[in-house]
Amino acid sequence: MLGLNKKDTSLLIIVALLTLLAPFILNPFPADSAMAQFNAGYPDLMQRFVIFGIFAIGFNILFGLTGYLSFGHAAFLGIGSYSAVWMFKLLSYNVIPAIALSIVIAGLFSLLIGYVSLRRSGIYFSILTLAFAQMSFALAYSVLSNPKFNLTNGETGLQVYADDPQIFHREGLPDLPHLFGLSMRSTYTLDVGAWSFDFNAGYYLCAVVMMIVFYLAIRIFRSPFGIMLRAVKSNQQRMNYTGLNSRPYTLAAFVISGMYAGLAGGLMAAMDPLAGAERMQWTASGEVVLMTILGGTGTLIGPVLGAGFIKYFENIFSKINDSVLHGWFAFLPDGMEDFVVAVLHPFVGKGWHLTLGILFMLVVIFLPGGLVEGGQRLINWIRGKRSGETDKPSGKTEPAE
Amino acid sequence: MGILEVKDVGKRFGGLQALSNVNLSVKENTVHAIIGPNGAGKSTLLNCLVGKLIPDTGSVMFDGQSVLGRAPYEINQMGISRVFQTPEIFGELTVMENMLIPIFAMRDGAFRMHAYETVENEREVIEQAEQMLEEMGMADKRHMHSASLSRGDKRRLEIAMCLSQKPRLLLLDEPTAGMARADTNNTIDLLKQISDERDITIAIIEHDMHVVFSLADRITVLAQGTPLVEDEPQNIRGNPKVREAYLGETA
Amino acid sequence: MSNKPVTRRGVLKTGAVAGAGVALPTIFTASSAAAYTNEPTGGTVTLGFNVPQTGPYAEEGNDELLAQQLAVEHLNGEGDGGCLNTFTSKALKGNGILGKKVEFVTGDTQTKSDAARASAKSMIEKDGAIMINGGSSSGVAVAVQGLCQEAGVIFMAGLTHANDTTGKDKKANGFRHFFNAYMSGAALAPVLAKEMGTDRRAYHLTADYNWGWTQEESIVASTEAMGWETVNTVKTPLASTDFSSYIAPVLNSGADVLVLNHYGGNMVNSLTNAIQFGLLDKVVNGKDFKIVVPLYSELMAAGAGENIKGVLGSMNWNWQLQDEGTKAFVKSFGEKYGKPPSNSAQTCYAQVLLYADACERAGTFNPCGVVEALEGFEFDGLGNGPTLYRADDHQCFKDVLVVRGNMNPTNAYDTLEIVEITPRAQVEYAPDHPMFAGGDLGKCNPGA
Amino acid sequence: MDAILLQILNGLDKGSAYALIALGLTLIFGTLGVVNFAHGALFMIGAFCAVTLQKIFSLSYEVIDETQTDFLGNPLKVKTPYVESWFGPELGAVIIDWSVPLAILFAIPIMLGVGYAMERGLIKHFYKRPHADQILVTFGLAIVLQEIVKYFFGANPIQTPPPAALSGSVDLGVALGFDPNAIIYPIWRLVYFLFAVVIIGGVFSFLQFTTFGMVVRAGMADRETVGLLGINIDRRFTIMFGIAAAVAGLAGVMYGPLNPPNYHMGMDFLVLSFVVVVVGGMGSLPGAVLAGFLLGILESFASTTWATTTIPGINQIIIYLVAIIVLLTRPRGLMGRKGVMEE
Repeated sequence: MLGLNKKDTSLLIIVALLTLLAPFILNPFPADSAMAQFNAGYPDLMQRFVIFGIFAIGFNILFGLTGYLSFGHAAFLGIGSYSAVWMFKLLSYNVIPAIALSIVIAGLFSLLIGYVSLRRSGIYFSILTLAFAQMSFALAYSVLSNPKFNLTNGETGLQVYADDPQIFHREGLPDLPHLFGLSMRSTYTLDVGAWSFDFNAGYYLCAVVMMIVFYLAIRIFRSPFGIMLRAVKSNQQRMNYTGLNSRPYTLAAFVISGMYAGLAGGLMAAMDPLAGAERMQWTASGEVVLMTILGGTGTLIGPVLGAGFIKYFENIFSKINDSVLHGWFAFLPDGMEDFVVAVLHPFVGKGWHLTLGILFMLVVIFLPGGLVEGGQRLINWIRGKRSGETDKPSGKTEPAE
Repeated sequence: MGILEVKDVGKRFGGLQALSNVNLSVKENTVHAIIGPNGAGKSTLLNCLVGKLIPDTGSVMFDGQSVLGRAPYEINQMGISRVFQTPEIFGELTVMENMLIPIFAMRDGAFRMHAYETVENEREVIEQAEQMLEEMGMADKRHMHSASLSRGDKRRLEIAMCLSQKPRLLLLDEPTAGMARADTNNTIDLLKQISDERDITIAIIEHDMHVVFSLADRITVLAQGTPLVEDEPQNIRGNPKVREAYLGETA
Repeated sequence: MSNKPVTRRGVLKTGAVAGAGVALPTIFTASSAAAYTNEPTGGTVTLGFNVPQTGPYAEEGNDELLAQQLAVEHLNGEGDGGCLNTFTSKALKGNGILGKKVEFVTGDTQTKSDAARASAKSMIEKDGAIMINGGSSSGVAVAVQGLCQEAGVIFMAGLTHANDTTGKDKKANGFRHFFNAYMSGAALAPVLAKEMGTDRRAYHLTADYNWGWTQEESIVASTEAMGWETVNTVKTPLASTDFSSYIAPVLNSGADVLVLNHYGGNMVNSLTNAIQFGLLDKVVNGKDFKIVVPLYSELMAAGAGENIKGVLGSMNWNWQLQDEGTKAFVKSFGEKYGKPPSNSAQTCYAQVLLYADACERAGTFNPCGVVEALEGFEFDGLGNGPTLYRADDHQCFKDVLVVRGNMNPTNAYDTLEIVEITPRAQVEYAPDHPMFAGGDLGKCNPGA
Repeated sequence: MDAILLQILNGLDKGSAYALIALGLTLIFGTLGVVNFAHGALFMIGAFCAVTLQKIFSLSYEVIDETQTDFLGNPLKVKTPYVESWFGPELGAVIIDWSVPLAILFAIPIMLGVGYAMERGLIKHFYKRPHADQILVTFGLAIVLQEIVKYFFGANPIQTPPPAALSGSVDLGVALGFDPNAIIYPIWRLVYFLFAVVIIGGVFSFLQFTTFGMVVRAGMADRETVGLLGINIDRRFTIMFGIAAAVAGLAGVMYGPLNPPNYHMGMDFLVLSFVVVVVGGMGSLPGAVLAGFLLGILESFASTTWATTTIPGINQIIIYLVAIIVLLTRPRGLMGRKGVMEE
């Protein structure tokens, strides 16, 4: 289907089902139960899962296929967001021109930065990209937000003001990002017994976009171009002596992943029309690296899983405070309750970083292929297959999923 | 006029004159060997031919066109393929994928953004690759990860990749270095077969006399960066200058 | 309007009731059930406390959180009631707000605009929070204030000192209790004149982002108005951890006062560096060299340790004040947590009480009702003396403290001493003051 | 002139910290081929060794003094450190005063131990793994270490003052013939620079003049060959990891009095130290030191008023700008070796 083989088609269908049904899947617990704390099916977080998924899919096209580890991809995300908000400020709150411009501008910047950075390889390349991104961040945070020439609005983040031109804005259109009048914030809530599910317009826009770019990523992975990118990672020497110029291939991959990042940034602004400079900081670049490795470098679905994993911890674990803990363990005798809460306390709420750090280590120690490998092992274990040779990618002209 | 003409090539690294006054002519459809003791400048010469190094003086012409100043991939596109001393293949890719890459390179040139096509639909390319694997006796290994091939098979794969581009000149850099006797003999047989069956010129750089005398139609002996003799194999065998160069090295 | 922001909690409760008896799905759209965002329909109302729990301001955030929890206790009639006993408005009864028990959820701003908006959205969308309170930087405050305006909930800002929060970026749904950079300048200038004279030459080091600039602008304006000369203003990168290269040229510049427009870790390090370079031991232009830190906080003072001795600055509030409101609050806080509260804790505590009181007086949780109740509200008894929530820009006007690093602290908590309580009249300004120009409150947004 | 001298001093001082951290980082790259994102955390742990020792020295017993009151009006508890009661008030006070320099002795075994444990317990298993995995695991470790420190010491910076004798500043300018107040420089910053020079010198002479060091250097150049010679190079590399950790830790111990330590100080230095190492050139120890001082000095000059008025924001980006220029003109940094971390 759609020019994909059977295996990829089923992968695409699974991803499509998971994203479309996410409001159900992510809200497995009744809204009033103690476990509702673990529900992730509210619009903001669902949007984040998908947007960071797009970011990571794009990053993986560069890093997973060519092996070039960029430490500055957050810059393109930030540039995408700034472009989108500028579209909101100048034209209107319609998300289409905003997202389109964010892809184009991020593409242009990645062409420029990629052209320069790709003159070097290995860690030298990583540091060049890091340097460009950190410069962008520093300038966006301060110099480019000075009152005379305020391009980024610095610390607060770029936002739309009432006195902005918005030349295409008309009466009756929402004062928030919208798709031809459909506000990105509009949400339809479905209640089934004790359960409650949110269907948010913005989320579904992101989900559709993600399915499209996921499909494109599969096409890239399975294309001759994709093989060339993997050849770059495997052996550049052989590649050059085989009559292939590796530079434009890596640059193309860099620009594609930069455009994915720009798209993610544009969507982020479309969901919430404020672009903060922090999303360009090195920690944000590092985050997408971690997402990709954590999920499974070079696999199609891995980066999306990694993105979901990190965002889940950031948004869910950070909100578990002591009173929530006491609520959960209220059934225990008092002394026991306090003890359990005291033991868990360092790992949740303000300690969510600690839990995340520990999980990073556990995953990379025990699952060298990331979460995807964990999934494969689980499936193999369920199927009762013998492990070993069958795990090794074989009989395929594509990388393992 | 040979297909490859090297004229007055010189190359200096700091205080070391690695090559001087190298003149060499490789005739079409022959096997030409370049031999010499360690440090004679064989590898430097090879690197000058494929674009990795640019000589300080002289010229290198392939089929009437200069290769100097061109990048390795451009020289390859002119019709020169190179086999490395240790097999250089795409270790993380399957044998089949390894085969596809040179064929794509031949068909599409140094760069093409064919990102939306699917490899599986490239029937013609796949057929060519399969045929080449068949000819090289590796068809049953097409789905293996190439990194897990034996050393001999890696060499075979690398040669297959080069041949699939139908090069006019195949450059081999000590193709049997570090191989066991049996593997060496297999490789000799393979190369013999290739030179007999195909319309191809082979230039081979080699240390091992056994290999050279089994294969070469013509031999150039290099010593201290400059050609000592160029002749047919039977004449090289008894040449006192060659003996001296080699004995001098062992002494 | 058919497109409404998320209004979850109210729907959910109604939905649960409706769906309880039947197995068939009961479907509601958001707009049909609620009059405004997150209208509480059950016996409880949920407040969202959005404070930095990770990153450099984690301690500040922790203190704010403790104060907010204390406020919830007092609202629910637990503990000793704290400032409910001293507050001039007697609408609060200690039975929650409008009879509903107060619950709270917490989020981590990480002191980043993006993360703060994410956690605020999560509290609004997922937990049904009807008000967001807290924070420890102006960037975050402005970002979250904008979000609350769009979502239709009330934002009660925590620590935010930049003029823009109630200036260029003011919003109808947002309220600031904390003082601002202009007030710091207005309060400090007379004290500086008295202590250091009117012919000083000042050298500014300023954190290179919005808050730093507005504070520098305010202090420069107020000190120059009384005769000081500004020798130089130098911007320092936010990411700086070492300020030696900015401090070193100060002595040579002919300046005799150093103004550090820094906050948090920046301020701790730049002050430490300035002391290392021996600035306070020097005599320049025949006068003793002085350092001024316009915005002080207790946690920064603790971090700076010995170095703050004798250094002047301003604060919103200090636990050493002797009015009844302060005493009641410090007593409750101190007895519960074993330490005195910081000034950002006091702001957050007061903001929770002010919000609850406004709901009671308005008789509704509807943000527009709350806005109306808070606008122009005059009160006392929360620790800052007589206070006005000005209707024009939602800024609180109250006395401002000028403090000095204590030369002989007797314990870990009296590191700062109050020099002067600058009366409210002296720090007031017109709503259209140029430093605050350009913004528009807009209309209150109830969401649904 | 005096302004230039002053900024050179500042640059050397900043450079000292950069060089020390980068030195350890590049040792680990060079010997073990591991990308250690936890190196900043080691620097931070070093600083907290000093904090801990200071806390240990100030462990005290309480006596209730009825004549004074605390902030709630209760009788004040007066604290007396045990150290003062054991060694007498005077010697005790001296010990407390000198806690930072004493922490060097305290930190060396701790940092060697931490380094050894890290290498044997974790890093060892990652030699053959891709760099990406090394980054993930060491980054995870860095977060864990910093969160642990935060749990025990809080997020606020903690003052670790230098000994009274070494605090304050000296007027270097007068000795050089400048006007008084022209070049005032804090004593502890001079101490820090000298300390860095001693440590760097120590590491270099250790590698240069001891058999152990020669083997390590040979191993850095060609690990396989040295391994084939029957030398247990792994063991030596483990020890080098411990030494690298100790260098970072000592840099941290001595850094405390300059800027009070906090739990995230390691992360603040992490990216910077990578830039320093790469600008110096991967696998080059002299390169790391050279780049550390170079970037320190350039950063200082970029923060002068003259520089920031000429190019607004130059102080924000100078380090990265220099990194880009160096890497584009010299492919392997200032002194990098070919083939190290280039694939």
